[in-house]
Amino acid sequence: MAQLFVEPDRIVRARELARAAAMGVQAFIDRHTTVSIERTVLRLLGIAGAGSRGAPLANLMVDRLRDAGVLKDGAAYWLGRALRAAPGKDPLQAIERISAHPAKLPALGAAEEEQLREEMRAEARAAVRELRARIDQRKQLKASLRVGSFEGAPWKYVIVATGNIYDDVEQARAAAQQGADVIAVIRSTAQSLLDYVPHGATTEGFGGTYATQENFRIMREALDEESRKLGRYLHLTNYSSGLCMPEIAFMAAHERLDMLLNDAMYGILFRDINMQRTFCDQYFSRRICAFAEIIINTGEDNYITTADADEAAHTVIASQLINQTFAQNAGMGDELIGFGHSFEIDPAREDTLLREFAMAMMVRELFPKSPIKYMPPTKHKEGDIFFSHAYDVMADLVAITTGQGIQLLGMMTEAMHNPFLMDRYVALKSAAYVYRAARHLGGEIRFAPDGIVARRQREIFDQALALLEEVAKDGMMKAIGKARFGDTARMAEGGKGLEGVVEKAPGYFNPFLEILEEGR
Amino acid sequence: MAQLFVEPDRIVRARELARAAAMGVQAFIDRHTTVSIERTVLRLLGIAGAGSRGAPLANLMVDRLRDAGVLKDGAAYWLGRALRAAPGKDPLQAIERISAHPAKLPALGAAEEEQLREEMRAEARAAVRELRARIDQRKQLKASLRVGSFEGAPWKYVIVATGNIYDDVEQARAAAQQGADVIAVIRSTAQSLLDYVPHGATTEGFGGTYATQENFRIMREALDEESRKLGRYLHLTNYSSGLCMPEIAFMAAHERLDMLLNDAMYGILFRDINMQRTFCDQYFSRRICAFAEIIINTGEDNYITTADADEAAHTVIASQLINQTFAQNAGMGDELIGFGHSFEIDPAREDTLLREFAMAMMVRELFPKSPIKYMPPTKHKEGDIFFSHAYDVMADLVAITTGQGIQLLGMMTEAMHNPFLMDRYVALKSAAYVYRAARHLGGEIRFAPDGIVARRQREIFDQALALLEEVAKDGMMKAIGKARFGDTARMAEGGKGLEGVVEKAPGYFNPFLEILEEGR
Amino acid sequence: MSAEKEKHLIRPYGDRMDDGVIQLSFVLPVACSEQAKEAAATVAKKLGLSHVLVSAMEQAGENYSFFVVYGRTHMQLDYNAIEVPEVLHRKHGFDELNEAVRRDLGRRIVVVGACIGTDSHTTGIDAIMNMKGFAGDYGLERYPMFRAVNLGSQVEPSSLVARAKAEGADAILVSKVVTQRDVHKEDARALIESAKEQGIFEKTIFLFGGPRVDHKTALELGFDAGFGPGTRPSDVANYIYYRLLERMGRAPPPQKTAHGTPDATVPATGEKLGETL
Amino acid sequence: MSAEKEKHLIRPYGDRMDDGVIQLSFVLPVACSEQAKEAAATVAKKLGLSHVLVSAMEQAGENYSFFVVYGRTHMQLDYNAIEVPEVLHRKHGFDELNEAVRRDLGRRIVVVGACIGTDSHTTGIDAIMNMKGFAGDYGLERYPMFRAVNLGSQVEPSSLVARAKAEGADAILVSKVVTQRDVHKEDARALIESAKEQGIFEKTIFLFGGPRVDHKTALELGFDAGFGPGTRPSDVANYIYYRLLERMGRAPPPQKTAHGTPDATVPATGEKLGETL
Ligand code: B12
Ligand code: B12
Ligand SMILES: Cc1ncc(COP(=O)(O)O)c(C=O)c1O
Ligand SMILES: Cc1ncc(COP(=O)(O)O)c(C=O)c1O
Repeated sequence: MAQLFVEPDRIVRARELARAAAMGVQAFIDRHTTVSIERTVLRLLGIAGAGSRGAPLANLMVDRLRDAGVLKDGAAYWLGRALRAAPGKDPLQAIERISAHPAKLPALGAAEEEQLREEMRAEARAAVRELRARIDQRKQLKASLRVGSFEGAPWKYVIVATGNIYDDVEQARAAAQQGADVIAVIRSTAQSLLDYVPHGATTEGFGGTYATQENFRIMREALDEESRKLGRYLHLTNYSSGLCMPEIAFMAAHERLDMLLNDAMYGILFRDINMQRTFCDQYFSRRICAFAEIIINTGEDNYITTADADEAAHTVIASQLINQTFAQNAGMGDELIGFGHSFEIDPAREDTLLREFAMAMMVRELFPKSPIKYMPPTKHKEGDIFFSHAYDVMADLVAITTGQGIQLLGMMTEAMHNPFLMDRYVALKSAAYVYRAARHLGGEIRFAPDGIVARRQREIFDQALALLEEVAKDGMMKAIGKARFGDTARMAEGGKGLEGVVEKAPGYFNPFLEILEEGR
Repeated sequence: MAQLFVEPDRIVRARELARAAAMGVQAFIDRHTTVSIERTVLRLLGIAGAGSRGAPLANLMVDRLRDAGVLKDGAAYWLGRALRAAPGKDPLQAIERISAHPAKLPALGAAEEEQLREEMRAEARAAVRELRARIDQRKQLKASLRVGSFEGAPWKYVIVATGNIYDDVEQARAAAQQGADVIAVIRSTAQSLLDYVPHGATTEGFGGTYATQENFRIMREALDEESRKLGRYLHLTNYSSGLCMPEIAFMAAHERLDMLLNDAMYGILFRDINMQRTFCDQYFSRRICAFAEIIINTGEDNYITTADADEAAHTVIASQLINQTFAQNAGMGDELIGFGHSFEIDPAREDTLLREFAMAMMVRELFPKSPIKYMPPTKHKEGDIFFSHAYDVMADLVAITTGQGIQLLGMMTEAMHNPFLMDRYVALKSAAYVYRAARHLGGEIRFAPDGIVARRQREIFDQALALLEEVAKDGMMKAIGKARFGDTARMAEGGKGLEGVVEKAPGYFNPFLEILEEGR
Repeated sequence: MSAEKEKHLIRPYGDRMDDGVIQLSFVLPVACSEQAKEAAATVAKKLGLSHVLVSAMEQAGENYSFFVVYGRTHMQLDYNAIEVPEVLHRKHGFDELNEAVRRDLGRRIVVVGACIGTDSHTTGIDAIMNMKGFAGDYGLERYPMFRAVNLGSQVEPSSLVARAKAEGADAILVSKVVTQRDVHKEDARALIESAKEQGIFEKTIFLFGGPRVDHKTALELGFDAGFGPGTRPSDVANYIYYRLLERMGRAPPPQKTAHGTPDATVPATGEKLGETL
Repeated sequence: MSAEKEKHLIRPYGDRMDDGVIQLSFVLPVACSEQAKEAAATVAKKLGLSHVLVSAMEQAGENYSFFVVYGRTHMQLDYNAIEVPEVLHRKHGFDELNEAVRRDLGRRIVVVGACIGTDSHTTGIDAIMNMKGFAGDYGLERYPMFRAVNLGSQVEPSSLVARAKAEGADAILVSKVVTQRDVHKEDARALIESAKEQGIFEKTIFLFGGPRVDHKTALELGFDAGFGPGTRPSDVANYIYYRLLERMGRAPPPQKTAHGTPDATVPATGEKLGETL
């Protein structure tokens, strides 16, 4: 089993600091909403579909409300008002009508106000009940099938990314038949920067396939079928990340996805999305994940594909502790938090396997209840596919030996292209072999209490602690401004999407959030 | 470091039994000589070259003497007589002359007898001095260069086998430049069944290149050059095995080879060579190896490429203990005995990595002073080169972690063809990575004292002990007759080459053996 | 007959259907350089590939470079036009087969086998003939209705034939594992030759097996059938049984069965059965 | 000129010189079967390979088979006929280069760079431009005689050009890592276009870099030079220095130096220097 060589009191201290850092932001989050959050509320309330030029209706409505400066009251409130003002009318037109000159709109009496809210709450509850039913369907199917290759084996996670959802389905089915447990449909490059979620099925993407509700549906349907055929449950995952975290979380919940990549800081650091926006969005999206029992995968692996994996190891630990607090603040249990990290140390160095063991065991043991998400070597991958494969095999070994929960399998062609069918085949076959060959190795071996591995763990943790001290002192926003994470500095007012952040008015109304926050 | 979980007293017992078994044969060995031994003596005494139809002169002479029924006195004796009888004459003709009707030959007086023997002894000593000088050259070159990739790393052993010595040289140089430490020139299929050593350079072999003195010379010359260029010593190895064990050992010593595959039973079991013949030949060949400080590699790996590796693991241990006694009887120190075993358990099974660790650590620790020769997976190799490569990588990991001395690197194309240049490249690059990545792993981990690995070691050793009890009771020859080793039964009077075994006459004369046995 | 079949065009598949992606690796006898890399790309192009990407150029020795290359072929294959001699018989289980032999032949089938020439790879022929068998499938020795004589390895073709003649064998089982410069074909031909010389060619069934053996090659070499990697003794037992029936003019019409299922493929027996397809 | 060179014929090398051995792997959209295996062999034969050995056929999904194939090509390549645009300059060390710039240009060189389009892979451009550099080789920021402005990732081609114009840049450094469906070429062309529109094309040096970029492609796209994997900042610094000299009509004759040595290759600058070969 994985071993932890860090003194418990230091771990307690680190958790306090992480909590302190995140708490500073939570107050801000509670005072604000975003266009994406409001669009999500409208989607829950049945505003689906897209306008003539493909723009989602939810976007058209929320933009109107924001431009009219009334979004601060909550989109649900104005949808209610609009429908009252023009019963039976098309919602978009209704919203357009009132947001043309909201001032002119006669105020409602307290009773009416209250009644309107009650009606909307009733609608929201009904919608949530339906959502719950779909989520239960997913859980029932999973409960009725085998999960993973064997007890204690990491779930084999592979990527499909042809850019065409129908090719994705072909490749996903093949992967499933070869032993994959999780299918991730990689998004089209920089979808994260779109402030809307595209509509309909995708047949042309760059470096991936757009995350759309229709694509989710098509893939989930195919995986349900394969799951039943194989008697093994196939998980589906995508990205609740970028400018539309809450909406994608909602769509994912609705289309019965099992996992989502969702990180409190990734968008800020790697997509230059404004931090106020991301902090608000991550909260709402995680409230949805908590409700839908969707496992999130955090993105700390990205730090060490950018910075040097050996030097930046501690930023992974610090960030995971922060991500954990943010997730817990959003009502998520540890069993739903898939902490991300990866096997990325430059293979040209010595004792890299020991250093990876140190890190993998520490992450595993710091979050004993969580399904750790282990990523493969990528940054130092080169075109020699045979070497690349050997390198991946070492990651498989560490994954099974240290009991990682979810392993994204390395691809021998990582340095060249998105995985081909045969690349996945090769990875899945070898991973199955390594899992089998080393099945009980973790239970057999103990690392020396003062050896290279133990010392390395303490070294990393000490650095993480020092970083957290600083972050807790400076506060998250300032720390990010100092490039403390992912080697990238971002400013509180900088980045994309700030215009989508709105301070809540006193009477702000969000019936969906009310339900999600019940018993907060 | 490698761990041994077997109780010491059982190990002591096993060694006693192995000694007892081998000792039974030693008496027989001392009473007999063979055509190959006698040819070796003649070669030492300068009988090189081949006759018109390519038959080596040594063969022509020894055959005559055997046909004349006088080989029992020793070839050296008759060479002496012949040269006396016909001074200045061509040795072959001289031998032919006297062996035509040896009876007719006037007996020598005691003084003359003694003088003749003294002369031959003097010649032998002179020849041995020259041999020693060549061996010292080899040792000096090695002492002046780096050996292996780093302290504690197994020597990377690769095979060349093009069938053409000049292509072999090309491939050996390339392998050396890629990091190989040991070059094995694989012999042509079934050279082991030839009762002579072919003469000259080979350009056409099947599945390998003939082991000839000229081929040895050509390859050693190339490797000397590469060694100097790379600053790293390149070892050369071949096969002292089959019907010509002593001769090849002598040629190898003379041509400055560093290692030889040499096993007390391999020829008997896997080439159906008569056991009396092999037992005598292995003794003399090992006397030469002891003198020349040539590391032998025993062939226990072959048991588990024939029988099931999991079921027959104990035969490997038992055989190694027997091989050790035979080698010690021939004056070899443990540091010269490279015990062979291999990573051969069917990868379709579970916990194979643990079981391989158990075996590799046990062999390592049973013979702490010896350079263990670790062979790669072969039998269960199939045509999927990517899987095959992953499988080899696991063997690399076990090799570095358990401190094996010499590792024959697995080839991803093992199931198809003799290694190509690119196959070796792939193997060498990955092995270098695994050695580097896991360099100090062995020092870090301890296996649970009552875990799967520990229990597996005890299980294997118990079976080995039981087998040795039986062999010691039955005696080697009978045990082999019962197919106790390599799943193959062989009879004392069966197999090839029995006609080449001759009981020594009282006055048997072998000046070379006298030197080799000095201080026995 | 393939004329009648409608076409089924296929291409290699990498990322998207019919993209024609193929991976290559090879060594060129030149040192690494931009020129060497271009040479590697040229090799791929000369093979007719487009979108050529030299993903790796590695120094594999002073004067050798190792390359990994990806490219796309534009060739199309009509899958329906591809024919392999393959006939499917329903495969009997162990007891069932022994029973069938007793019933239909009324005597034990005699088979003699060996690994011939200088080849000493016995595991293959042992897997087929010895008690233990292969992958949990009993060997011929274990079948009450077979008499199996395994001569082991390094047997001269002529001596194998002689022994088979002496034993009055119904079938001769030949194994060859070493294939360097087609030595396996040489030895196989030699065996057929001496069978003719010793006059048992007509009345004996010849089986050829080994990791590089396939049915087609075996037929070309004058054998009745060829058996490659993964062959099970029961495949062989069934084959010999059916072949003997057939020689008695009592072959049942072969029935199609799924490949790889317990009712596994039993290789064809060339012409005669070929027609019954 | 290659006409003058005498031929140097080469072939892939596996076991014996000129045996032409090549390894292939690919997937066919059919289930495993003898027929599928034959189809795989046919693919190899259609590529012109002989001695085709299908060493693996693996079920890679219900309707897909993965194949590993070995074969031999009979093609021969005249190595001397293969030409790559590549010019070698002696490469200056860090201090030496700064000194040379001060001496020969008398001012700091200004470079502006970014990873353009939707591509957010910054590590490549950072490796070249930022202090830290790459593989122990300092980045351009570190050079006293360079002013390096790195705009980071996801920068629109036009904004990169605009900024470069504002900074009066000597050189524009463009990075593209994502290459799906040639998006890198699209973006590269867009950049050159807007440089022309904004009227700085003539007086600016354009460098294109990325893991799938090579000098040839860069030239085709209208850049001055292309830099692929493993590029070091010092290669870039030296290149820009020489290129500027050259524009001042003061380019020194390039000297041949070994590939991969510290005096590493500095890619060619297309036509002009091409002639000096
Ligand atoms: C085990 C082995 C050995 C063992 C043999 C032990 C023994 N008692 O058989 C030892 C160590 C002795 C050995 C030695 C050599 N080997 Co070897 N060996 C192998 C190895 C690793 C496995 C072969 C094996 O046992 N397979 C398992 C059996 C069950 O499979 P199979 O033979 O394919 O048999 C199945 C089918 O083919 C079929 N079948 C086979 N025969 C028949 C016959 C009939 C009638 C039927 C119906 C079916 C049938 O049914 C069987 C069950 O399904 C292979 C590599 C590999 N992984 O294939 C190399 C390999 C075969 N060996 C090879 C070589 C070159 C040699 C040597 C010549 C090397 C040397 N110079 O030292 C020597 C000399 C051997 C000789 N004189 O012939 C090469 C052959 C290259 C080639 N294609 O020509 C191989 C491929 C390794 C390599 N890549 O170099 N070898
Ligand atoms: C790290 C990485 C990431 C990180 C990037 C972190 C960061 N801050 O840059 C993260 C995780 C964010 C990421 C995300 C994605 N990635 Co990415 N990523 C990689 C990875 C693993 C390594 C790239 C790298 O850092 N190399 C190290 C640098 C130093 O090397 P380099 O870029 O080649 O640069 C050198 C030379 O090329 C040259 N150079 C480069 N630029 C320039 C410019 C100039 C002017 C000069 C002179 C020289 C020069 O000098 C540099 C030093 O020598 C590669 C796989 C691989 N191993 O190559 C995939 C890879 C590039 N990513 C890929 C993809 C598809 C993506 C995503 C689109 C996937 C998705 N949908 O999630 C996303 C989205 C990114 C986006 N919007 O563009 C694919 C691209 C496929 C293709 N060929 O189109 C790759 C190949 C992985 C794969 N097999 O799928 N990725
Ligand atoms: C948390 C997170 N979100 C998103 C992505 C994917 O990038 P993009 O935002 O471009 O879809 C990743 C990639 O690793 C990630 O870790
Ligand atoms: C001891 C020994 N001798 C010889 C050989 C090679 O076989 P052959 O005798 O055919 O050369 C081996 C092969 O593994 C061996 O282990």
